[in-house]
Amino acid sequence: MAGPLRRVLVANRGEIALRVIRACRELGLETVAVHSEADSDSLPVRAADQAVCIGHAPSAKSYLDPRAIVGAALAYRADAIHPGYGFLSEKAAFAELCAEQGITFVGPDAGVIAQMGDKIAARRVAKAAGVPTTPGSEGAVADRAQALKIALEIGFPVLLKAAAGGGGRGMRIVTRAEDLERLLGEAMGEAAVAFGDPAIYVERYLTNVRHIEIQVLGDGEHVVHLGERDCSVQRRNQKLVEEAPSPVLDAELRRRIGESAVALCRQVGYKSAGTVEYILDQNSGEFYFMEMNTRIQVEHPVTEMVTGVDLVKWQLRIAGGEKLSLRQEGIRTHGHAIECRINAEDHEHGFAPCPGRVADYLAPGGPGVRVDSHMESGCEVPPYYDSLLAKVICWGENREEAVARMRRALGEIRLEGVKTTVAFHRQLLEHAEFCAGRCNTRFVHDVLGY
Amino acid sequence: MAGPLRRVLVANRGEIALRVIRACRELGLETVAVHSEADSDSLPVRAADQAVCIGHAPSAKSYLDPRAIVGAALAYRADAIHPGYGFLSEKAAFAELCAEQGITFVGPDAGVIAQMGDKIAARRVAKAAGVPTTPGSEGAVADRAQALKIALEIGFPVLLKAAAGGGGRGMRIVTRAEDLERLLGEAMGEAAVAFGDPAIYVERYLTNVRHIEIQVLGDGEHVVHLGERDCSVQRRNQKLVEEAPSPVLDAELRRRIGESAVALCRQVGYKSAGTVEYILDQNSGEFYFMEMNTRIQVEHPVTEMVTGVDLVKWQLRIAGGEKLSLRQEGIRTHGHAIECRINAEDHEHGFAPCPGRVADYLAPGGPGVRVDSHMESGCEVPPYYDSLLAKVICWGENREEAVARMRRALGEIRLEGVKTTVAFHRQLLEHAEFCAGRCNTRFVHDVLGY
Amino acid sequence: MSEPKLTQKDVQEILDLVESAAHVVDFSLKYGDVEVRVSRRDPAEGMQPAAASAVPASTVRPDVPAVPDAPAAPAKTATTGAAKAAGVPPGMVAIKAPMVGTFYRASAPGAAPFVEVGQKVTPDSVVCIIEVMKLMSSISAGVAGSVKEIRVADSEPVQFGQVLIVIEPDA
Amino acid sequence: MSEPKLTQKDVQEILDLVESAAHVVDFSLKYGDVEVRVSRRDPAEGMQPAAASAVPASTVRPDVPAVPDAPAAPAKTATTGAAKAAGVPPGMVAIKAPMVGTFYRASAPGAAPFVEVGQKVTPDSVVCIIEVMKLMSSISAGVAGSVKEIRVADSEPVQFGQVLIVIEPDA
Repeated sequence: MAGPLRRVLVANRGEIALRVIRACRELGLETVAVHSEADSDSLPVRAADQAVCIGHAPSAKSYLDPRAIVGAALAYRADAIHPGYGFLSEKAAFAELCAEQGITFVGPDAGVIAQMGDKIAARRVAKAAGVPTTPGSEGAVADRAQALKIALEIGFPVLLKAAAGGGGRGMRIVTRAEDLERLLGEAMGEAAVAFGDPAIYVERYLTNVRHIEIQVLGDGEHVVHLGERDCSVQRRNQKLVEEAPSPVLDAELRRRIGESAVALCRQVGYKSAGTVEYILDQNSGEFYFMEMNTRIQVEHPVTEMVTGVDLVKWQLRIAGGEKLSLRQEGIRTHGHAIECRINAEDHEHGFAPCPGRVADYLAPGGPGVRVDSHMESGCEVPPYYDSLLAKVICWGENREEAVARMRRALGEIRLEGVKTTVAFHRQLLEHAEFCAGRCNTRFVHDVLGY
Repeated sequence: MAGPLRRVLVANRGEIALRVIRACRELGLETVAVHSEADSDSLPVRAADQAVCIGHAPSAKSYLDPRAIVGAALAYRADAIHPGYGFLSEKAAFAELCAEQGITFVGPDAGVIAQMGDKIAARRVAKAAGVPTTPGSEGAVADRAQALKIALEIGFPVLLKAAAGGGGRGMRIVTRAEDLERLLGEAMGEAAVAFGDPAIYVERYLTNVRHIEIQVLGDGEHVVHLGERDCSVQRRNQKLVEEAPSPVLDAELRRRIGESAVALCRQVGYKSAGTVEYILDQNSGEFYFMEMNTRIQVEHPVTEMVTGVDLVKWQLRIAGGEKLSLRQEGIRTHGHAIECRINAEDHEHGFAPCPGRVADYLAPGGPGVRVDSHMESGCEVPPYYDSLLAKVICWGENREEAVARMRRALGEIRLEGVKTTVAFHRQLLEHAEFCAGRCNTRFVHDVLGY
Repeated sequence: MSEPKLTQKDVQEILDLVESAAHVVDFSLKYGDVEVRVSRRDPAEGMQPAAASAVPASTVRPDVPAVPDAPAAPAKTATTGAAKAAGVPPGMVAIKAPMVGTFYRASAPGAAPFVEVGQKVTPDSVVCIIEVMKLMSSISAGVAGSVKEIRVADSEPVQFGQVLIVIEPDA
Repeated sequence: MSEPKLTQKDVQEILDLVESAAHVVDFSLKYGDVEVRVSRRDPAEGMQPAAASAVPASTVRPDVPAVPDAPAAPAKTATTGAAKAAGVPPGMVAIKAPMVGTFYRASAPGAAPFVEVGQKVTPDSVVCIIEVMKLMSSISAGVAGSVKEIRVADSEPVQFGQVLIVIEPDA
C-alpha cells in the first residue's frame, strides 16, 4: 500500500505502544491503540487518539490474535499497523494478512520476515552477502553421522541449535563426541515440541563472546547502518543492559561489522528498521552473524541517543513510501548511551516476575536522561505479559559520564509497590569489571552469580 | 579556596536545587540542601545527602539570608556553595562572605559579579573589549540637559534605564524631547526607591529586537562560548520559551556575537559559567551588548542539549580548580532544542501565580525529551517563591522536529491540581509566526495579546 | 497512596475465578461501597438472565465466550471498552460484541433491520451481525424479551465487549 | 489523591496568621484527628509556657523570633527539621534552635556545661550557645523548670527549628 499514512493502529502494549504513539504524534499521524481487557486503563490506551478493546487478557486472545487486530484496523479505518516488538512483529503470516487486507504493515515484506526468521535460510543469505557466519553446518544436519563429521571438523565444544528456534530451547552444548547422539536427540525432540520443527544445526561453541548488533535502516533501495549496540550483559539470553558504542570495538572492526550488516540487508532489499546480531569472539577478535531481527528492538533508544535519529519515525516514514534521506557519511555518533531495563522482577529469586500495583511512580529526570515507560502512579502491572516497566537510557559525553548518570538516575527512580530490577542494575553499575567495559555474555551468571 | 570539592551546599530550591544535586551526584560530590520551613518535604530536600532547615518560609528569612546559608555551610562542613540562579546568586557581598569564611563560591569572583551587576560598569567593560553597546550615554546622565543632548544625538525614541536596575523598574521610553524631563524624574525616583540608586542612563530604544544570549564557560584563563540561545518569547521581560540555535542568525553573525562574548569575558578573566545577553535589531541586523549574568541560567538546558556539555558540572569542576578541557573548535552544536517554562500561573488572568497542591504529576518522556522539575504527585507549590514548576526541553534534528516533539510532550505532561502555563505554550506552538521562527520580544504582547 | 481499591482488574480476576469454578452459581462480594453480584448457570442448561446485579452475566451466542461486565472501575478516563459497557440498568441484559469488527443491523444493505426497539425477541432471534474481514457473525439475543435500546448505529465499528443492544427480559 | 489534608505548610500559615494578629491570645483548630492549639502572650509581658498542646509556643530568647512546632506532616521521609522537632511529650517545653549553626553546651572548651539533665532552670538561665561565623548567641530557657533532655551533643551542627533541650516546666 503506497502513499503517506494517515491513521496507524498500534498492535502492542506497554512502553513500546507508547513509543509508537509518540512517534505518530510527532509526525501528525492519528493513532488507534488496540488493547486487551487487562490494559483498558493503561497509559498508551489513554494516550492514543482512539482505543479499541480487542479481547481478553491472555495474549493469545488479544495481542496475538491476527484476525482481531487486522479486523480492528479495518473497522476503525487504520491504514497501517505498527507491530512494535514481540507478539506478531516477526510473524510473516501476520504481515501477509495485513497485505491481503490492504493494510500497510510497518516493517519489511512478509517474505523477508520469513527468510530471516528461519535461521538456516538467514545463514545462507549472510554467506551469500559475504558476512561471516559461525563455523558449522550449512543447514540442518541430516543425522548423527553428519553432525559428528561437522563437529570433528570445527572442533568441540559445539552448539546444537534449533533452526526455527530462539530463547535457548532446542539448544545444547556438546563437549565430547560420545555425548553427541544423546544431546542431538534431546535437542530435536525439544525443537519439535517448541517450534513444530525438529531441524537442528551445528556450530562452533564460543565462550568468551560479546553480543554486538548493528542497527540498520533501509527503504528497499538504500540501506544505512547506525552503528552498533553492545548487549553483552544478559541473563539466560535475556538482555539486561545495552550500550553504544561498544567498549571493545576499534574503528576498523566497527567499520567492517557495519558494512557487513549493510551488505546483508542489500542482499534482501531490506525495508524498515532492523537489527543484525553478531557474536564477537573476544579470544580471536572475529565476528560472526547470529541472526537478524526484522523489527524495532527494545534497546533502540541507545542508538537514537548517540545518533539523534528517530528510528520509529523512520519506520513510519518508510512504510508511508518515503525514501531514506540519510546517507552513511552523514550519520555520526556522539558520546555514549546506556540503557537499563527495569523489570517487575525479583532478581534475588531467579528474576521471578512480580506483577502488582505501582503505588507511586516518579521518573528520573535532568540532563542526559531518557525514560521510555508506560508507568504512572496507581497503575497495574498485569501478570499476563512481559515484566518490562521502564527503560532508563542515559547519555554522556563518554562512557564514564553515561555510567555516572545512570547511577544517579537509578537513585532517583521511584517505583513503589512492586519489586523491580533497579537494585540489580545498581549493583551491576558499581562492579569494577562492568565499569572497565570488560564483560562477556556469561558475566551476569559467572561473575554476579545470577 | 583551591582543591577539588568534597561537599557542596546547594543554596537554592525547586528545580535548580535538584539540577545542582544531580550534577554533584554524577561527580561524586556530597550535597547539603538548605531549605526553608515551607520546603521541608520537597524533592530536592529528599534527594540531597543531607538537608538543613535554615529558616522561615519567606525568602528574606531563609534563601536570601547570607548568614544562615554560610553558617549552615560552616556548621555542616560544606566546602562550597552553589547559589543556583536568583536569590543570592548575583550578590557580590554573598560571594565575598563565602570567600571570607573559606567557602568556595561556585561562580565568578565577587569583584566580577559586582562589576557586571552595575550596568554602566558592564557597558564600559564591553566597550573596552570591543563589544558593541547600544548607542547612548557613557554612564549615568548628570542632568536633563545632558540626557537631552544624548537623546538628540542618537535620535528619539530613547530608553531611560536604571543603572542598578532590572525587571523594568526605573525604565521609561521617551518618544519626544518635551517628555524627557518629566520621565527622567519619574525614572530616577523609581530607581532610587527600587535599587537605592537613582542613576539613570540613556540609550537608543529599539522596537523590532530579538533577545540573543551567548553561553560562556571560563576557568580564569581560557574562555569558550557554547553558542547562542534565542529568548525572544517573553512577557514583560520574563522569558517563557528559549531555543538554540536562533532561527535568525546566520553563520557569520553567530561567529561575531560568540567571539564578542568571549572577548568580554577575557577582559575580566571570567571564571565559571556565564551568559552575555544581547539585543539583535532585526531592522538593521546589528547586535548590542545588554548585560551579563554571572550565574547559571534557567534556560541552560537548551545549550546542554545541543552541545552535550554539562554546564553545571563544569561550574563545579572549575570551582574545584579544574582547568577547562574544552576548546572552541571542539564545541559543535547538533540539532535544535527548545525549552518551555511550565509555571503555576493562570495565563488567562495576567499570568497570576497559582500556588496549591499538585494532586497528580506525570512527566513527559520518550525520545528527545528532558524534564527538569522538582514536581511529584502530592507536592505543594508554596506561595512564597517563583512559580516555575517544570522545564520541558525538547531536542530535534531540526527546529521542526523539536517543535513537533514539544507539542507532543506538552500533550503528555500531567500536572493536576494547579493552573499551569501548559495551555499557553500549546497555543504558542501552534502559532504560524512562532513556527516560522518569526517573532520579536513584543510577540507575546502584540500578537498573542498577553 | 497504597490504600487498597477494588479495580476493574480485580473484578475481572474475581469473575474469571467464578467462571472457572464450574460449581459456582451465585457469587457476591461487598467491598466498601462497591457490590458485585454474579449469577450464572451451566450454558448446557440454556441461558438465564442474571438477577438484578451490578454485573449481569453476558448474553451472547453460546458458541462465543461470554464477556463479563465490570462495574465502572476508578478509571481515569472513560474511553475504554469496559467503560462503554457500563450503564446497563438493573434487570436488563446487555448483548455485547464478542469480537472487534463492524456492526450491521441488517443482513444486507437496504434489507430490513433484524430488530427495532420495542420488538419482541426469543433467545434464538438474530439481532445483528458483526463483520470481520468479510466474515459475518450473526449475534443472537440469547434471551426472550423485548429490545430496549440499540446502542450502535449501522455500519459502525465496535470493540470487544462493547454493549450493542439492551434487552428487557420477559418477567 | 486530591482529598484535603492538613499539611505542615497549612499549619505554618495558620501560625503566621495567629502571630500577625496581635489581639489573638489563644487559638485552637480541630481538623480530622489533628488538633492544633496555640497560646501566646505579648512578648513584652514575658514568656509563658503553652498549655499541653500539639503545638507548644516556642521558648527562646525574647529577641529571636519564635519557631513554632508543627504536628508531623504526612511527610514522605523524616529527615527534615520539622520532623526532628517532633516527639516532644505533652506538657514539656522544647527549646529550639532559632538559627542554623553549631551547638555548644559550655561557654568555652573545657568549661562546665551550662546545664545538665535534671538541673533546675529559671527563664533567664542560659542553657546553650549557638555559634554562627564566630558569633555566639546564648539561648535562655525562657521558662522555669528542670532540664529533661539534652538532644544535641556538644559541637554538633543544628538546623533552624531543631529541638535542642526539653524542659519540664514547674507546675
